[in-house]
Amino acid sequence: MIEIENIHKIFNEKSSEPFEALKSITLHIAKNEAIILSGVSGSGKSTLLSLIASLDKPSSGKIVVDGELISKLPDLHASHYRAKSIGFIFQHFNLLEALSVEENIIAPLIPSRLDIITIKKQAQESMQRAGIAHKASQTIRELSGGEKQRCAIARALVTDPKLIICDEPTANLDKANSLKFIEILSTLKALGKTIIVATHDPIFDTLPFESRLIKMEDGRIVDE
Amino acid sequence: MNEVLLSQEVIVYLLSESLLFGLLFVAFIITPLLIKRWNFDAFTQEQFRLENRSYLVMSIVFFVMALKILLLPYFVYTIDQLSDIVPGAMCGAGIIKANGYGNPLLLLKIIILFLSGFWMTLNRLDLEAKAYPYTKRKLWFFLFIFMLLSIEFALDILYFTHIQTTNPVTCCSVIFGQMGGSNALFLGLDTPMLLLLFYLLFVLLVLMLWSKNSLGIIVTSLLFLFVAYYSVVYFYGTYIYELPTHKCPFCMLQQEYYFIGYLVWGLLLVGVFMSLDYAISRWLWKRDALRLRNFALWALSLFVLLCSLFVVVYYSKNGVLL
Amino acid sequence: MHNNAFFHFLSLLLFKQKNKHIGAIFISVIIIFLLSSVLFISSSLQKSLQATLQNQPDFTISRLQAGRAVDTPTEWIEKIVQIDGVSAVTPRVYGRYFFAPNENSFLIVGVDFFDEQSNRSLQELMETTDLKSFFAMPSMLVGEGVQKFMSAHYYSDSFSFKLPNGSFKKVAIAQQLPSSTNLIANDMIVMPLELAKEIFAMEEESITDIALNVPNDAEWDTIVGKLHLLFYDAQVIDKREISKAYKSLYNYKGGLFLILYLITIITFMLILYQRYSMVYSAEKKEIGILRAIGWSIQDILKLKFYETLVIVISSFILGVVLAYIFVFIFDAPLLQEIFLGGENLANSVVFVPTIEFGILGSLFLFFALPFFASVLIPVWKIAVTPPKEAML
Amino acid sequence: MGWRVSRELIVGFVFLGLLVCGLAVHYLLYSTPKEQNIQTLSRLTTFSSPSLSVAFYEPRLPSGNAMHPSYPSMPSLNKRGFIYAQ
Repeated sequence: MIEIENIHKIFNEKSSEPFEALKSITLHIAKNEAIILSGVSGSGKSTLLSLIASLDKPSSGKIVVDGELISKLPDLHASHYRAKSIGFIFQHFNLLEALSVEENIIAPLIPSRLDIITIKKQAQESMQRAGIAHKASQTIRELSGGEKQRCAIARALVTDPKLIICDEPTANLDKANSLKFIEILSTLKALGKTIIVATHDPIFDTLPFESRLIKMEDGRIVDE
Repeated sequence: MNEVLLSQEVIVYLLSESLLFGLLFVAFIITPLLIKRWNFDAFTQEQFRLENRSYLVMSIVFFVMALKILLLPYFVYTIDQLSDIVPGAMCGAGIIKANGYGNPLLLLKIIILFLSGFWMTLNRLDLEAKAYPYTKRKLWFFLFIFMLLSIEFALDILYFTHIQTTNPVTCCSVIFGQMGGSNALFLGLDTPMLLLLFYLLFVLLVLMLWSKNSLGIIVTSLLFLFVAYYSVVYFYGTYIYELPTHKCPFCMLQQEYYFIGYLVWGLLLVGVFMSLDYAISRWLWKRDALRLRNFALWALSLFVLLCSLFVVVYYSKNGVLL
Repeated sequence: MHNNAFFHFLSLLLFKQKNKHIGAIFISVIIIFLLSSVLFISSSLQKSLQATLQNQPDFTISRLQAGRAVDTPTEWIEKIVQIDGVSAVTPRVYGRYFFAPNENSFLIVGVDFFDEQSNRSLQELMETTDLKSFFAMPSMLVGEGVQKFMSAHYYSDSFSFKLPNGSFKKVAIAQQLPSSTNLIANDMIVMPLELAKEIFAMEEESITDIALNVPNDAEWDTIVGKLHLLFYDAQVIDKREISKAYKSLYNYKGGLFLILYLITIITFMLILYQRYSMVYSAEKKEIGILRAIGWSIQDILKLKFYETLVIVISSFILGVVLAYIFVFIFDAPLLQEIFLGGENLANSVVFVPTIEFGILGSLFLFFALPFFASVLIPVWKIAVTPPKEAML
Repeated sequence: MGWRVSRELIVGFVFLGLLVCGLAVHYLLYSTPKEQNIQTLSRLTTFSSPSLSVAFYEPRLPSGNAMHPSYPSMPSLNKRGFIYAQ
């Protein structure tokens, strides 16, 4: 499903101290596979995730997702790709603090030009799946960490994406919530989603579902 | 200081034009670099910066165009207001002829609106394609439009600074009247022939739009614009004014006639623009924008209907034709 | 409606983050309020004056001597009546009466009350006083400014005019003219024609000027020519000239105000630019999130464009409505001083509500265009925020 | 729910709409009656000169005290004639 060919990413190219965050990464990910990217912070996990999600562009190399070259897409298409195919769960949840849970969850659907009733229906389904429907009208500021996490999951799922990308999803959660999160991941895996998680949380060492562990160090894949 | 330059409308108009020109100038300054360094295949930071900048050019052109659409009727309104200050003028017709800059300016404004409309179409196609294929072309096109806009801005200033409040100008009855065989219609047409041509061209244009013949649409819509202008000035206008000798494209913009002129001319220009835009995007970019076509059909039909309605209403009220 | 959800979301963002925009709205409302108050006043005064012109004679003719207007002989009237196409030839007597101690002056207008039409008009104006007592002794109608001035100088029910020959003429104050007529009547005294002549010590056979109507517009220029042929020392004033003068009177003034506002608007633009650069840079993270979850640059531009549009339109409406209330319901306290001046007699005018769409349109352009122009670049800057911002 | 806030926007616009309607009603009701008296008076006097501080098309009186205190050749400060076109 995802083919990453010889990706390089250099930050501050023009400056006196360019920083090579990714060095010649090649990786193939099949459909419905679960990938655990591990490594210390600064090893390039997050950069790799952002490139796969088309949040950033590589300095060289190719990324093909479902036959489409996404490493160099005009903005409009990159946005469509992000909206349709990617569910992103960020380390800091990245919710719009001023809005309510439901309003956050409908946000990805706004550019899709659907009417508000369809959008609300989809948001409702997604909230139920993530177990946050009872807090729909509450503002994000009033939520606990675990609830925020579930809200972020609901937002990631609302467009029914093929690919779920998580960046340090359990970094701000306690043990119980982390376990719950893994539970949700396993149901998503059962639904046929492809999952990529970047983490250095040891809780991901033992998972209730089949997964592939990839270790990164200093911008390279060192161990599969 | 010239009294004309102190009237509210002129100040607001010139201020608006200067602001818009200032923004356009910003867009103009960044364009040459964009054209020179644009390379979509590059992965450099610079290319990303350029892509972002092209959005600035787009935003500015979009904003300016939206405002220019508002400013065209405002310009007409302004010169209409000036007819109070300038001796001899009863409506905008005299003012626009007050010096040699007026008529070219008005024409240029309409041309620029049409061109920037095409630019927006091209821009949309560019953004929707996978690799920004038209960016360079669209930027060159922008430079061309900018050149016209600079001329327009210069004409704006020249025009308003050269209106004399001491020299009387001619009234519309002199400019458009046909007394003593002066100001005859083009090609020696008489009124029935003109009307026949008007309706024939309209039917032809509708047929062309239905059959999606690009070249046909371009030719007929331009012809129609030309003939419709004369028909309104020399025939339908007299029914709006309910006076057989009153032939003027400007008086109908005044309050006495409920500002109906803005609707009449607006519908005609919008209709012709939409047909042209449809034909060009079909011809050059192979796109079949049906919404555009339907809109054009609606606007043109409304225009013809509105004009004919004036005649019908007059006839049913008075039982005679003018 | 396709964009239903989009506008829903727009309203969410606007209302949850309204604090960001309140400053800009506040300044905008003040600017709109001031500008439209001034324009409302000038267009209202202009319209009222133009309306009074409808009742005016088409031409007035008076005698000039050494470039100064002098009394016109009554024999001119008979000569003018004989010109074809001329109607309603009436003698007029008016002039300024200077009240020596304070250098103030009143405008005395003599009216021929035996004329049927003016008798009817007089009746309409005099609701409380009855006509018989008005004609029984020398009486006058005075404008509000005159009334106030006289009662301040202890002339409460009559006033003694000092005639040029040194004697005094006592005239009773019959009634004050309604204050809604203040625009033209504040310093006016209306009295019978003969009485006015007596106060000005005019000769029996002379009047101030002669008013006449020419019903057929096309004849106007010919008639003026004929009048000049008849009387070599005549000055003919055309109603159109007065109308044009009134128009330029306030147009000019509005223009001057607009130049002052130019400076204001530039300051306004700078403030807006600064403000929105700040507001939007605080939104960087938020916009980054939206971009990351699939909003394109155009979507963000659209969001911000409509956001600005809502702010512009609502502050425009608010400002205009406030100005309307201020000018036409409270009669623009403070501001009307600038327009009327208090050099002669203090005046306070009742403004007749006037809305000119052309002026409102001008105002909208004058305000909305700089507003949009100054937020355009901040909006673009925020719209091209890389979605990567969400990761930081 | 989410609709609540959207309703705020609607309420805002309805409020603005009501303001505009109120204005329109006031305009339609009060613009003519206020004008009536002034029309009657001008019909009576056949005279229309704005009663501003400066008599408009009448000749201005050269009076001694209307001088600028420090610059006698300049127009006096309390004259507002400079604002009006001549």
